[in-house]
Amino acid sequence: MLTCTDLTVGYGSTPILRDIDLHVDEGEVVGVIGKNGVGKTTLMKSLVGLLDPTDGSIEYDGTDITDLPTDERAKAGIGYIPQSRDVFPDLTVRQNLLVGETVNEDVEELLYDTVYEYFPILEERADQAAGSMSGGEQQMLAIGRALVGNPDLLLLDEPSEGIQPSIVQQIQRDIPEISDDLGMTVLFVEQNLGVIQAMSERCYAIERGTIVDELGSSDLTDDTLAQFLAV
Amino acid sequence: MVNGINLFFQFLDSFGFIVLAAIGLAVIFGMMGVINLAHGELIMIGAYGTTLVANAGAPLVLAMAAGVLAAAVAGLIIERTIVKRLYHRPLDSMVATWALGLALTQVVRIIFGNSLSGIGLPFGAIRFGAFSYSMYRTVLSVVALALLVGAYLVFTRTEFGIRARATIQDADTARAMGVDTDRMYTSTFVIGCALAGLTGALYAPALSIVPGMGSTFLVEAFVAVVTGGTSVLLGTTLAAGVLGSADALFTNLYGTFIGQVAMLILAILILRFLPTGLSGALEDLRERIGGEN
Amino acid sequence: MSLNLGSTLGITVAIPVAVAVATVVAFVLGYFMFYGRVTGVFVAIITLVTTVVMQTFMAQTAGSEWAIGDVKLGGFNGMPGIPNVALGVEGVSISFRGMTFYWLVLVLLVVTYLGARALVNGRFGYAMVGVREDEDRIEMLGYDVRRVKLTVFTLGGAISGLSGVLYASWGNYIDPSVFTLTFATLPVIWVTVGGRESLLGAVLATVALEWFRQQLSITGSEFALVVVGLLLLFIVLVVPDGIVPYVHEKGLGAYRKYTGTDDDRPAGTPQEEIAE
Amino acid sequence: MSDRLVSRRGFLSSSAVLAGTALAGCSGGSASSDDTIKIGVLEDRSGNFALVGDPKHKASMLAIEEINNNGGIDGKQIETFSPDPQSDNQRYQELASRAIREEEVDALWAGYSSATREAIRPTIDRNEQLYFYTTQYEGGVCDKYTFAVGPTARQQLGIVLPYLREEFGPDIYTIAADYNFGQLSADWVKVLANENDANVLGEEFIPLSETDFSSTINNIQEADPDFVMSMLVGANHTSFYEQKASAGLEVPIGTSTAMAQGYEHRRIDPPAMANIYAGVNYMEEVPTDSNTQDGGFVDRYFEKYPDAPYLNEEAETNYFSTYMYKEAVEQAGTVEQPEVIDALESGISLGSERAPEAPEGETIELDGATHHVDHHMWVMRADDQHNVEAVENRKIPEQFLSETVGCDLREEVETTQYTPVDYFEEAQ
Repeated sequence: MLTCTDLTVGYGSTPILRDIDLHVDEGEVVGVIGKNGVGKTTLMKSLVGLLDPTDGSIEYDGTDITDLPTDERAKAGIGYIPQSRDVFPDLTVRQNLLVGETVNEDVEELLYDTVYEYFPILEERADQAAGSMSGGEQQMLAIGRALVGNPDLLLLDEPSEGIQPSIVQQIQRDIPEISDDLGMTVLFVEQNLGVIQAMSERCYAIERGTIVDELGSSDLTDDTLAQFLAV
Repeated sequence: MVNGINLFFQFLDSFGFIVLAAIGLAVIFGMMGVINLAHGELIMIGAYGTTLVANAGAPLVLAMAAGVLAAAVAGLIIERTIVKRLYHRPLDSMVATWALGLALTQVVRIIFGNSLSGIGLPFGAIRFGAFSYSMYRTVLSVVALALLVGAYLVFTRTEFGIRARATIQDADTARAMGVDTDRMYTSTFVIGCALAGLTGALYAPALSIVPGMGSTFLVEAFVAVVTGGTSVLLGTTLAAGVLGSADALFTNLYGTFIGQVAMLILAILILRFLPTGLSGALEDLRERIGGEN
Repeated sequence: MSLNLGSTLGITVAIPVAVAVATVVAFVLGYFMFYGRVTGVFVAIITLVTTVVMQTFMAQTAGSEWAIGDVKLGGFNGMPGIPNVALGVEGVSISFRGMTFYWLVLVLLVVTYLGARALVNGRFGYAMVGVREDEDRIEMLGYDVRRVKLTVFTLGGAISGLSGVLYASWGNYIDPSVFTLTFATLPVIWVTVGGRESLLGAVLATVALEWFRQQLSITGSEFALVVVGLLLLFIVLVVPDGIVPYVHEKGLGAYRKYTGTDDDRPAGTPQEEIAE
Repeated sequence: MSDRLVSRRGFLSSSAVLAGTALAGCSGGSASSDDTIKIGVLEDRSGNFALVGDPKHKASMLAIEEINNNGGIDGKQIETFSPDPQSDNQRYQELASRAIREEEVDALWAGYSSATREAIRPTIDRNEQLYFYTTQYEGGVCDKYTFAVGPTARQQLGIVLPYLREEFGPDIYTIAADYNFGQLSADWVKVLANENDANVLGEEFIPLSETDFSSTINNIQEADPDFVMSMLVGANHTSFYEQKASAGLEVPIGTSTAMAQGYEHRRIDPPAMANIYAGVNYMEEVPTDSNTQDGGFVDRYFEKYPDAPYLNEEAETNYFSTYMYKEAVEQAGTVEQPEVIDALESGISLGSERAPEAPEGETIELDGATHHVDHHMWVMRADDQHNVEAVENRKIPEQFLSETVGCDLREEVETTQYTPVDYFEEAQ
């Protein structure tokens, strides 16, 4: 589904990511773990095309998308949930979801029903300005916005960051379920141990801009993970 | 002495003029953060298009459509070749559009000479007792209001408008949602230019058609955009209402000069005491009232 | 300003007074804007609007009721008979005209340039660069962004006031066209062309552009304004940082290549960015 | 940056000499070689005033070409220095300075607006440069080096106001551009109303930037005058005529500004200019032989400039003043400016045996004392098809400086502009 080969990204001459090799199969839920500042968000941004790699390639669904513009990647079926949610604050909830409709242009049916089923609050608050909702609600909206277009691949950037625990619980329960239901592939970056354990089938550990280890589902113990995370 | 009917018609005139002067500029500035100093020249292009086509014998409405089209095409070319490269450099975009306006005015002068023969004002007059008013200019204020409502609906009710606003608020995220933000910018800029063209088209029968005619609109346009504040369309409406009232009232009482001065002084006061402009102040007020309930 | 004070001593006194008036006006306007938390392009628009308001007002002052002392403001026709710049007291004085005026302006330019350069290279220069690069961060470092901006703006007003004195006495005349949009935009153009972050660039670009514009107008060609417009567009699009930094960089690059030395200074130190 | 910058007329202010500044100056002799005469023509061909400035430039060029083709002035061909000041006063200041110091022109024609004239007059006076200002203007400039040869407000209003007073009645409403020209013209309306037993019911000054005249139209309707005097100026104010027509205001309008300069009757759709009476010394339609006959002024102008839109009032002034200069140089026998000024002050008239007729009338005279021209004035009326006909004409001398002020530049060197406020009670 998604393959990165020798991916190198940087500002100026200092690379932030070096030689990233990574692979996600269709239907998998894969995590990328690491401490603050190791390059997790940079990885996500280069996968959606907001940052241009200086070297290496990204292959998605059998085609090379390294040079594809961001919006074309979305239309090809990559849904993205940015790190700090980044909902459009002055648009209403409903309008935010509408913007997400352009994700995955191959899909005929939009997933409003599914979104409202998992996150009923989005239907209740349809006409509220997104900027006036709480962090957790905004996270649900960001997820809903990426979901309505029924993407084939969902990229999640630290879904648990700055959100009340009950909603984190809900998200870590819902995402794998949605992935199962829809056959959706998920790649997420995270440093919350609980979320990683709850969601990943396997994960990559990243340190100072490069992948240092790959952990199977049996390796996701507190002790193993702790060496890669700031716990 | 204040005559109520006179005052009303003068207010309509003022309101229409301010709205039409500002709306194209407001859309481009408010949605894209670009200060388009070639705004006046786009108005001029709209007026020239209209006048040339009308002088060739076409009906006025068709001529106006041609004027709008001319400005829109000019806008498209300007966006693709110049403004596109300057989205992250607002000051440079000011310099570039100023330079463009300078060149455009002179190019039009070289091609079409120092003036075009005008087209008469249609519709005739409305009479109340000893007083009469140009029907056409009264119609313009209605058109201005309709434009505001139309633009409001486009930017809040249509998919295009919502995507355009999403692009303005967070271009990266919008792009990641599959929005072709380049096209949104282009479309928004072209719409702004088309609106400027429409202003030129509508005022073509009422003004002298000369290459520098666009500058007539600049003061009102900028003052309205600045005092209107963050929320573009609401801001333009409020600014035109408030400034138009001041202009009409003081013009009526003390003459045109005092009318203009009153309008400008009011604008300065608004800027000082309402840093977010009229629309920002209204939103704050609404929030405060909402908060108490 | 200097018209009311006819004597040489009067003119000598009028110059600092005129500069002070400009400084105070800049201070008040700056205070309104920066302490009203006006930011970004709104500052640009407000200054533009201010100048246009001044133009509208001054152009209407044709009536005899508009006068300061015995001097009529003169409306659109402006104020003729502005005396030459003169220094000294009655009997012992210098009046500047023709070449002497030229030398006076040149000396003032050099002094202003050196002063500005000293300023940007000093501690305050770092604060200014900080404000330009990242307001939030410099604020967290304990600088008062509003005060830095207001100081710079007021200083700019003072320098503008001086140039206004020189301009008016150069032509012995001043009229409201100095408040037009064109007049207000020109300095922005000069600075953009020269390089916004370069003091020397601003000076060189001003001289070069004005010379070029004047030459074009002497040709009497109808294409003069088109050429000026297209030239500016070209510069903004192709040399975004301005010509002087561009040439400097290219020149430096060529020099380094030639001598084989590497640039090991960190890029973007304040002195280099502002004061080249 | 050496001697070249300082002209032979380089006039050093006394204090500069006091300062001991060594300026090489007063070299004497003209830069143009002895067998040519150099004339500076600074007229706007771009910018705001191009509409009125361009015909001025063209007419100067026509006169110069004619003179050169007929053997020049005393056998000398005329060279020109004719940049485009782009309607920009700063540009005018630079170019006037350059014309005087570097080009060393023997005579200078420059500028449309009063503001431009005032901007360059300090430079003119300092360098004692012979200068022709050819626009119709508010009047009152008494300046040793300036020949303000266009008609003054008093001359223009002086023909049209009495005519309208007779035709329509005594009640006048004045609308004027809110700057010096408009204010002073409005003062002249009051003076002339007083002289002609008429009353000014009201007056209104309108900013040059204004394009909305609805309140003005209402004010006129409220005052209900017998006729309106309009001294509106510029492209923005042109919309008044369209708007008053559209609002159905049908009162007769007298003007010193519309039609003759910016040819509104050709540019605006009829019948907006119907019943407008212009007091002018010239417009293309003036029915004199030298103007309209075959091979007359109009023919010659459009033969040289077939695409020109109109031949306006100022163009004629540029044209005949070039001939006046020719007369003066030939009379003086030199291009040295003090001598030429003396010759001009001796009273040059066109239409005498040696000179051609002036297109505005058979003979016109330059008044040596005031440097103004006793013009042949016309009242021109537009009908509802915008055809223009002459309804009145007579010779009107410059009166203000000669009779009221008593300016005599042959006796006393001055560089003053006088205003009616100081001389007429009713203007205050």
